[in-house]
Amino acid sequence: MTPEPLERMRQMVRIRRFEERCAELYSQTKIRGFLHLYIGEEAVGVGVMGALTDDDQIVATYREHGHALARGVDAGALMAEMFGRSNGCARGRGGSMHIADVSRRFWGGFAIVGGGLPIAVGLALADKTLGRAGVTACFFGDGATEEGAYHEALNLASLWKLPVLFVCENNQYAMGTALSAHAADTELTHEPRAHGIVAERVDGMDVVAVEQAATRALEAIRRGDGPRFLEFMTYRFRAHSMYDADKYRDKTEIARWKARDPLALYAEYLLAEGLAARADLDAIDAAAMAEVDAAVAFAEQGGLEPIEDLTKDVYTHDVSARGAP
Amino acid sequence: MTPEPLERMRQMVRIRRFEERCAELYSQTKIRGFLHLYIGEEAVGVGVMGALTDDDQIVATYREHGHALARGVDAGALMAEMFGRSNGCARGRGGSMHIADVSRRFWGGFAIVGGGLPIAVGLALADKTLGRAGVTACFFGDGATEEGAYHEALNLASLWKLPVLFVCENNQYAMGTALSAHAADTELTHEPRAHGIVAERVDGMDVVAVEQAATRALEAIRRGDGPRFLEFMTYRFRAHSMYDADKYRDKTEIARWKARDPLALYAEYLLAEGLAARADLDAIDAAAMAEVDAAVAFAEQGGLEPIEDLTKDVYTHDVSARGAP
Amino acid sequence: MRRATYREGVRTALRDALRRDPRVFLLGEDVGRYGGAYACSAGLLEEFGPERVRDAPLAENGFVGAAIGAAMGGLRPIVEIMTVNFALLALDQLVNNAATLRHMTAGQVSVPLVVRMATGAGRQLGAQHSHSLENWFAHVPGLRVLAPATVQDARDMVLAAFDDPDPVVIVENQVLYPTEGDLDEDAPPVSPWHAIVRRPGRDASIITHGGSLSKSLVAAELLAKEGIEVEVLDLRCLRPLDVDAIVATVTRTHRAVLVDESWKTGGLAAEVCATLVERAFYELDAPVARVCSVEVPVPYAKHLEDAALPSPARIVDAVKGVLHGRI
Amino acid sequence: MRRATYREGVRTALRDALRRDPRVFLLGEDVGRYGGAYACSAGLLEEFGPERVRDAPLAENGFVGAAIGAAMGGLRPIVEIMTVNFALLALDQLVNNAATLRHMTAGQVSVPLVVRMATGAGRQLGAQHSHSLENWFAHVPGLRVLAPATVQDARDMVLAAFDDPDPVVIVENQVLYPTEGDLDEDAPPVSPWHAIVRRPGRDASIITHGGSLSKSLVAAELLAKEGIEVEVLDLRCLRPLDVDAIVATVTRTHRAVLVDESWKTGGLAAEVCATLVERAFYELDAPVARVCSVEVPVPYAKHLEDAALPSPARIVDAVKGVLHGRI
Ligand SMILES: Cc1ncc(C[n+]2csc(CCOP(=O)(O)OP(=O)(O)O)c2C)c(N)n1
Ligand SMILES: Cc1ncc(C[n+]2csc(CCOP(=O)(O)OP(=O)(O)O)c2C)c(N)n1
Ligand SMILES: [Mg+2]
Ligand SMILES: [Mg+2]
Repeated sequence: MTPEPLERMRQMVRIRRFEERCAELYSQTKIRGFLHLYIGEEAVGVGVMGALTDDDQIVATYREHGHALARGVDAGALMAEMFGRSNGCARGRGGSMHIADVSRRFWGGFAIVGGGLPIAVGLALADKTLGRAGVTACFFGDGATEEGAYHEALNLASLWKLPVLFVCENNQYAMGTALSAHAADTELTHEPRAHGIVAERVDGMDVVAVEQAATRALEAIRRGDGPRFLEFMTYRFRAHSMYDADKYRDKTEIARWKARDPLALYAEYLLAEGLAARADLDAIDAAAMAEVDAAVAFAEQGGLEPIEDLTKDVYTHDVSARGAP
Repeated sequence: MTPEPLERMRQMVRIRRFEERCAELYSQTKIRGFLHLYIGEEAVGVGVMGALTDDDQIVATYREHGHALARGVDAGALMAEMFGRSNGCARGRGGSMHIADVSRRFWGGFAIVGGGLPIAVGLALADKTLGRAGVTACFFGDGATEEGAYHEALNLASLWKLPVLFVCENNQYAMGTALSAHAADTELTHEPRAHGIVAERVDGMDVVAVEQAATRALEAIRRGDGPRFLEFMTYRFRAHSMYDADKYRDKTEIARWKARDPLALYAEYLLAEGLAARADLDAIDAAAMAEVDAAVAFAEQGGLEPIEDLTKDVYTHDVSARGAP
Repeated sequence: MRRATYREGVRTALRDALRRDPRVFLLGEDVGRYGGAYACSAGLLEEFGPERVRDAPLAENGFVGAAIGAAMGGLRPIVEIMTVNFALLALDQLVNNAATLRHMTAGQVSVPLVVRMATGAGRQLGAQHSHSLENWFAHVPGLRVLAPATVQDARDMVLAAFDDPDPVVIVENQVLYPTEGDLDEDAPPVSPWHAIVRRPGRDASIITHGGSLSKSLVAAELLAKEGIEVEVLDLRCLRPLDVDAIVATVTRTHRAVLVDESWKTGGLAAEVCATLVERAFYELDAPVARVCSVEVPVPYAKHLEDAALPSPARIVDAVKGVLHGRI
Repeated sequence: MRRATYREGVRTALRDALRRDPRVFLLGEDVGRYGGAYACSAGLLEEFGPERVRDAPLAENGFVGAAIGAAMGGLRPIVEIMTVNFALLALDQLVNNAATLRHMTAGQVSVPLVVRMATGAGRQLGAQHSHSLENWFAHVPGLRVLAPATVQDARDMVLAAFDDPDPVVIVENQVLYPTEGDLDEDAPPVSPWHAIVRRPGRDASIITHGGSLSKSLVAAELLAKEGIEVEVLDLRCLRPLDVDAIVATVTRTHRAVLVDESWKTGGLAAEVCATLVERAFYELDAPVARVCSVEVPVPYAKHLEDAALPSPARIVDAVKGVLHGRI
């Protein structure tokens, strides 16, 4: 039994348990604002993160708890952030949509759809210019591909041959609008190809397939070939956000996708291949539950940022004093 | 001798002579602001306009004198507009970049690059919704294809199957930036195809080829197939605007393209095919010169819009009075 | 007359407009199948079909531009930009096209466009989802800007905007959608272009709009308990401002507190203040005070967000300030 | 010290910054091969190469966002947005990302970004190429805004902005580029964050910035011939405003005329006026007057454009108005 296979399982389970708890905490009004769950899509974040190194950069969206956890952002700091506490990763200023941990090169959730894409281009430009090895992995949804920013970012990354891994999480809905209602061409790999970017569509429910595709793409990027594009076919098992009554999707469609739950698929694979025993999986689950409990406890005990610090960090320093720099 | 072949020549010559005069008038400070000449690209505007009907709509850019003239906008009203006179087509409020004549369904020069594309989508949506026969021809440059608005407009037009003819005037430069320096993929037909739009690249120096391609595309659009895309390879013989020293282009490149002057090419063809005699061409030239002279005279004699009318037409009516609608 | 929510007020008007004129259509992200992010168009797709209640892809610049073109071409689009935060992507089309075309073509082109959007903070949505920015729209000649603060106005203003031949931006403060009020669905719309005194008073004037009206009225109640009677003026129309009404209230009370959820620097309150200086300077017995948002990207945590926004307590303090010479 | 044009002032600073720090790069449409639409970067491509003087495709939202990302990643981008009119396409990135990221991440993310852009009217460029809008940027916490009005400031402010760790927007009024003035290329930059009295006076204060400074100085000359001595304050930094300097000049003169090329409603002058009311109300002997652009999309024809913009004659009139009680 190699450690890697179980590690993938561990990460997916951590995310699932964490977010299930988030949903409960939302009902208990411990978490507020917008809350977008990643449940059902865990294989994408975990598979891609598994292929990245510490030097790589991550840009994510408002649906980024999974990415943050898989990248090693502390679950307690993440939960505390959603509680709005000063021990949160952004001291409560960001909330669910703006998780950032720069020490992990996790640059944050960007909540304007498409808004993270140009940022990723810039991070990659910095790596390339400064001769650093990093690749920037940029996550975004199918809906984001209709924004002008997407087009501009693809062109810039390709034109400047930048080390960007574009990761399209095609869960086939932009909020309540189905892919076919927002995209004239639903083959999302066509557009990056029209910008000279090699693009591949991959099963996003199979964590191993995700990781392998990401690894291949990253190799090409690290050779200096410029950006690559991966489209992962996936599905969110929950509504778009806690405000969404989810009336626009067919029950049978949801059921069909739930039958391909990435956690269940991978568990089956591990068991079938003899890579894990049932007890291993139970232990992973127990550990994840314990981690979530600890995260909640950590968040509960967090203080509130003093109101005197409200305007702290708007600027690095004050320039209005005479003689200021 | 059919009238049509000579008509194409007439239109191209009118534009050429008109704009040559514009350049002189600019030096004489009769025309001010930005002035972008179409010289060298006349075959595109003339060929496409030749294929349109009166019901069709036109959206152009800041480089739109040629399109306006070919569409039948009065040369005098056009010149007067550039003189800033009240007999100009926009009473002097628009200037060179904002020529509009709604009676000809010529909706204007749009001077924000890419800004006319969504407008064209909307005009086409109106035609389709109201059951009118029109197609909207939307002109834009190679540079515009990097703007997000371009991508958004292509998707909307294709998704909603709208009667739009996208006309890309690929003169291979966006101001001083060569196509290869602004486009990762210099095959500009790839992108519309990635949006499910049939796209074709055509010689933009051959007015007949332009007209034929436009005619074919319009037929398809009128059948209800949705938008089409034509890329015309062309070249501007002059600088980007009157402020441009044109230092970024190779002299030999310019010479190579000038050797394919659309007017000369078409004149040769007419003569070779016996469709016109030298005297016909001379007569066309003389008529064009006379028309330009008359346009200048018309402009010269125009008055100035009264300053009391400065804020007229900002709104249709005033709402601030009590009892206003 | 019945009780209804603000979102029902909007919905009623949208339905009316769709029924009244076949050229009307709704356009925006999730206005159809989903029923609108704030449920303002719930049920309308079913009644009017997908051509008249048209879901847009995520392409704010594109679909706003398309709406402008459609308006030019003879349709009457009513656009929903989900929130003002995303409207930043569409400003080129609104400012460079919608606002300029009539004048720039000497009246040849009309843009009868209505653009509705949710604005404001107060729901712990964080810095990228809590902007106000109605002052930006109010800065632009060629646009009109309406800010409904009541359920009736939420309805009336959509209809009035629809009747107007020029582009109108309607800013709907998102905290208002679930609030209730009286709604007369048959009333001929009251002119939306003028301010309304929502509470008469003599000691000072609170001048406000949109989501800040209810906070101002709460403050007025609190002050009344202490014997201070403030007049509360709801601006309603932010461009053009109802200068006469602004001057009139201050001519009655001689003191003004401006309440506005935008950031203070360069917010709408600054313009109201300048208007008072230009038109009612000698009526002022004390400096005008502004109660606006603190100059910070709105934070997520509730206590921080609350501290960043205008509140009844801050308004009460400001009124006492202008009454007692403190500012 | 030498005579130089404003564009040379900018260019000198860009060259200095590029030489000083290998992390600096220029980014914008036509900044390289073309040398900049206003020739501010002419010659720099040749000196520093295409990676450090980087031509951008026409994609304002994209390349401004990329610059923000590059700044986050350790570079020091100096972006040129050809004109503010096109900056409308990039406002999402500037307002939702550049301005929020530091606060929203509790200081984890820095965005040391400089964005320069040409602004203003006066060159018969018509409604889509004549915006001011510096008041919009000045409204946004997280951004700083500089408006160089002199050749020296054109240089100094680029360098100071570059030294600042936060995003700075520099608005360069396009009529200034060919104007000449003194330039000391070796001077340590004067703090750009404070206003400067460009002409002392006792009878009234003209408070202005950018392209309106020279018009204000001309008006001051004309008034001096009639024995009226006005003080002219150049704001220089539009966010944060130098409140102390604004208060100080009016404390000396007791009358103020605000000159600003933006449209009057909600323009920068409104904020200066509100600042005066809040901080110097009892110093004011007359209502403050504003000389701003007329509320119209700027027309092409010269006589109409001239009539739409602030002019020395209008400033003179306004000063006489505040002196004689007319407004
Ligand atoms: C520019 C912009 N427009 C609209 C929204 C509101 N919104 C948030 S998420 C979302 C759907 C995005 O869909 P997709 O990109 O497929 O990502 P998913 O949520 O499916 O992961 C919308 C419309 C937004 N945040 N930003
Ligand atoms: C959004 C925007 N950015 C920049 C400009 C300045 N500009 C005007 S024309 C032009 C080049 C456009 O090139 P292209 O689209 O190829 O058209 P061409 O001028 O070659 O006909 C530029 C950069 C503008 N008008 N709008
Ligand atoms: Mg999706
Ligand atoms: Mg071109």
